[in-house]
Amino acid sequence: MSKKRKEVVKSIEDAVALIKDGQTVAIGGFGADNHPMAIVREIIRTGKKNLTIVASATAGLEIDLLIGAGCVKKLIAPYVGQEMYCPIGHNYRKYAESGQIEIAETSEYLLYAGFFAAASGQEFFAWRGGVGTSIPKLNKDLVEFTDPIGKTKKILAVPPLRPDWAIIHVGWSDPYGNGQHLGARFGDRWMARAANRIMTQTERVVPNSVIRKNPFMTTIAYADVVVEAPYGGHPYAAHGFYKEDVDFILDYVKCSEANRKGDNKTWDEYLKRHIRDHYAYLETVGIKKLLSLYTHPIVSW
Amino acid sequence: MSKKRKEVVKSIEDAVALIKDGQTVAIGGFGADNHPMAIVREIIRTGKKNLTIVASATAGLEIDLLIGAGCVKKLIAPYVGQEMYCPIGHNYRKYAESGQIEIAETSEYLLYAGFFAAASGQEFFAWRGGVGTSIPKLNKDLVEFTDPIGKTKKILAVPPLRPDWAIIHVGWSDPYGNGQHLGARFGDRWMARAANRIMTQTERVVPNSVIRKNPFMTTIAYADVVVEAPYGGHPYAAHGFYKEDVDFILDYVKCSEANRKGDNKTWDEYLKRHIRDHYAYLETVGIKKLLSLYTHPIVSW
Amino acid sequence: MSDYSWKEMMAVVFSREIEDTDKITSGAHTEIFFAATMLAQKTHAPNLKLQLGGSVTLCQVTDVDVPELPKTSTGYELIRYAESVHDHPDTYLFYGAPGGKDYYKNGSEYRDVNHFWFADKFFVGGIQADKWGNTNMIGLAGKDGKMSFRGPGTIGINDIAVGVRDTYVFLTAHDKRRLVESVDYISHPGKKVCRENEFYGGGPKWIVTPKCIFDFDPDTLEARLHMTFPGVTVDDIKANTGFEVKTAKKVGSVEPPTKAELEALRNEVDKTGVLRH
Amino acid sequence: MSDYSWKEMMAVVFSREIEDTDKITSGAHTEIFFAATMLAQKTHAPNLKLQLGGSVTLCQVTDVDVPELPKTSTGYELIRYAESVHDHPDTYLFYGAPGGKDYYKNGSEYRDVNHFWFADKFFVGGIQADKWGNTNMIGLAGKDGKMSFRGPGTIGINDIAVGVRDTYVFLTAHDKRRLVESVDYISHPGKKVCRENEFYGGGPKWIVTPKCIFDFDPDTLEARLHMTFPGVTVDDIKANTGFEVKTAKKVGSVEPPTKAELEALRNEVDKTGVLRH
Repeated sequence: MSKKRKEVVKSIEDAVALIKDGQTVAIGGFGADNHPMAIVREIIRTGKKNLTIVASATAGLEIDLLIGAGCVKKLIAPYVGQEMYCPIGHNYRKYAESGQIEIAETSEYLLYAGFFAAASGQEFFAWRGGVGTSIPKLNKDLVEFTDPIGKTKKILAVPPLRPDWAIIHVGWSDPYGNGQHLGARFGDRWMARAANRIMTQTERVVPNSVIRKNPFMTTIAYADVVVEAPYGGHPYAAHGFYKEDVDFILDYVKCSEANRKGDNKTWDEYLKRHIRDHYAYLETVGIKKLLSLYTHPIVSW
Repeated sequence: MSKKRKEVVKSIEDAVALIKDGQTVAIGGFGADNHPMAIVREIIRTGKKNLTIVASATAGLEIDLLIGAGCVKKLIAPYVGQEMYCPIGHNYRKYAESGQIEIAETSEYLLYAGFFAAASGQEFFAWRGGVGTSIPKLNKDLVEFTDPIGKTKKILAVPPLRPDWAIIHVGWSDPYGNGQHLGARFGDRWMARAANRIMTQTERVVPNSVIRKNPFMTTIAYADVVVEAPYGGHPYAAHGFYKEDVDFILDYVKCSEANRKGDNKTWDEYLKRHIRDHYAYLETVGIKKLLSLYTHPIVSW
Repeated sequence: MSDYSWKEMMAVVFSREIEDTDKITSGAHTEIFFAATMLAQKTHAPNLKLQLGGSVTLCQVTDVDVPELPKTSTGYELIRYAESVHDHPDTYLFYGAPGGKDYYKNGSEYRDVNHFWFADKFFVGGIQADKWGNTNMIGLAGKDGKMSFRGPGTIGINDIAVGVRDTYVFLTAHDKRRLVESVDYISHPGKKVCRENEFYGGGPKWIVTPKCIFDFDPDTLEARLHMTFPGVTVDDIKANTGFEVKTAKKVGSVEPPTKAELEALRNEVDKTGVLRH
Repeated sequence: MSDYSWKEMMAVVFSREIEDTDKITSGAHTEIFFAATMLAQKTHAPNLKLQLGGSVTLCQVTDVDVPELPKTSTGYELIRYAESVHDHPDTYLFYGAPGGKDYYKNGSEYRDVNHFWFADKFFVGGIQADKWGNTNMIGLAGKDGKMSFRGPGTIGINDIAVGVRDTYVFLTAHDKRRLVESVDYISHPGKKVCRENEFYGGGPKWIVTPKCIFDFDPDTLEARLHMTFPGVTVDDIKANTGFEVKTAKKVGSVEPPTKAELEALRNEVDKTGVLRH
């Protein structure tokens, strides 16, 4: 054997350097869980600009943070907020209402439809959801046509949505890019299938033998880049490792609300305080707080 | 609590009595693995007629057996054979060439496309595979139309394929109809999603706590009917329990080939020998043979 | 209303709507919704097919202890109650009965084919709702095509509308800004739009506010006052609604939670009082 | 040809075609295909992304012992070699790189977008193939629209053709019944049909028979004799082919398996000699 398998683990700096201004970047996770926050912060820290951001079906405030940090030109997101902590993201409101970001109105399945079309090499995905709503008026990529079989019903042709990068949080990954979620997968697999390249942020890099123990639990195969970032999901939960940091999220909500209301200073200080390299960021949270977020495993194999 | 959860385990006789002549019945598994053979044999034993059979993406000879036993009016199958043991099913050839069964020409993904349309309540699924082939000429359910976005490419509209029953082999199931495959799932989940009712044939009924141990491994949720049939996959393999019985399969190939060539007697004797109630069938195989098929677990959780 | 909160009342009222044969997928107002559905499984609907959470987490708590009512739709602890977990996109083609058919319905032991493939019931939120039951999560129209108020987004309500039997529109306040003649944007189509587009889904069954419940006239498909919550007058409702309030033949009053219902809620589902605050 | 079987030769020849950057999904003639791909991983393509089996079983045997070459595409024992297993339908939207893109191609460390979403290479069987590379798995046309010979069925070749870079058509015998002017039915479209329909997939790269390998004229898109197998003459091929045999400028001869190749095959992949019989 002359050649060996290629290992794809990189430092967070080297990994994020691969993402270029103007690219389309999809951010995995869902709600308050499994967002690749260390990579999101590194994107902000390195000043990426003019990104088109594709959010998960129910984004949390990771998208709001990217918007508030000035990285986003266009947003494709069915929802931006944090459920009861913050029904609508404040920076999202601020930038949307002022027209500073372009928004392609979408929905959960219109998003998945685009992912599906991209992953399966089709010209479009046919879907009825959105007919009879304002979404097609607010998203010119969607084309209405008539059911070719029944000849009466209106259908939307949803074109492929093919991000340059899908950035996905996994519980653990081997050095070759095979990752496993330890809890819910949400829409991460569909997002990853659609993208040209996958970057996983993993709580831990583990030996290949750990992955092979139950290959049915592998969710992301063949990631292009793997970044190890313990507590990289903070302030959000990482299923199987820790829960969300509610205090931290509420502080975010407060500072971003201030920004929406014109208090840039509070917001700028917030960014200055927390946008640091990963371990410096964790220092701002504090080890006691981090360790308090522990959740015991519910499923193991 | 006045009411309790409903348990859905039935005897094979009571279960198969629910299947009516003329219904559309999908048979799970793939190749030489995980076919619900005990139920297939009971369908034959009870003389079901005029069934429309929907095969898995790569059927084995379970479909050939149903055809040869005279149960099938119409067949929807991308392939009927047994790879190197029997490249083309003999009864399938016999009945197709004589026009005794109707065949809706299809393919792996045209089948899945129909399942997907049914499961997602859409009017059709748009798919390019099959354009440029003879399949649309041989299956009038497929309607060709032009990509409404790009305006040039030809697309097939695949209507919903909604079997009355999906009959699926699982490794184990709880009494409430939550089943888990212990090995490959093939197309079973998509088939089950599309059907109006699910009947699982399970190697073993296990307590609900076994299912809850790893709910990510649950493949069929909420089956309508569960039939416990140990060695119910014979002569095919049941992943996690036993491998295929090659001698038995080769004997089937020989007898069905005789039938194709006009030797009904050999075939009728074959049916008489093996179409019995489940435990009487297992006696014809013999306990020594059955036990010789053991495979040790590769994945467990 | 001093001995129970509005959230507790809503959980109880919605729990009563749930039938043993239902399949339900979680929607807006997570904590109320989770409480209502878990309460139903524990009291009168042990066969309720229940998807909670953003990853097709099929939950069964009939015989399972719930130490604390889940507060988010995404938390890891939901897996504790799960018999099956899938991918979120599968909610549109997988949850519940395969394809989302009826279950033990229509007098037969086995469900008939129907097209409510998504679910039987679904909670919908909104920043506006109009007399047709059209609901808006997108925003309020401003000048030059901009929005003066950017809403949270439609999430999946448009997708769900095609195939859910009944939706329940929930508004957290009742005033003329929220209940309007015509919404600025449509996220969730009302009954009329659903029918015009031949959706299988029936559109909204109710619009629920802190003051009352609207249902829909089966002929005109317009909202009409169906029931008031305890202590609320029809005049109060008319004065605070941005469309002309038509009324059903007999406007009922929502029955407050009984002692037994509240006890079941608090002892079995919401032990720590998430809904009480 | 006495010291190796045709199957062994085919496994070796196809293994040589495989590049380290490929992603490959299993196709017809399971045992040859499995041997070729596993051999490639063990010799020169350790990064080959390999799906074997009917359930998106992503296999990596570079550093794994293979006690016996798998004989069917569906067996449980394939899981032994898997790092990831999915549902069979996912083969059309999941296998390999997400969406099936290039990998380490075109001089860049990261793959570029391309549309070969299914795979780079795929084996196709057939009961007939014609000069355009159209392949037939459906049957032979009889009278009154019936088939005089019912073929096995198209399996997924039509689906795959849309998005696979190159297919390799394999015929197990070389005669005028199989190699025809025009197939009775098309299962797998030839290069011309693929191009007319603007498929991303390039159609067949080769037609392989026990006598020779045809490739395709890049201008006319017609089959032409590319290489002969050891001991076969061009005249023999012409006499047994049902269409006019055109030839490439220089007709080569397939290099037989080297001693090293055979050793690697037999010692690392096919220890029990599945391909020798």
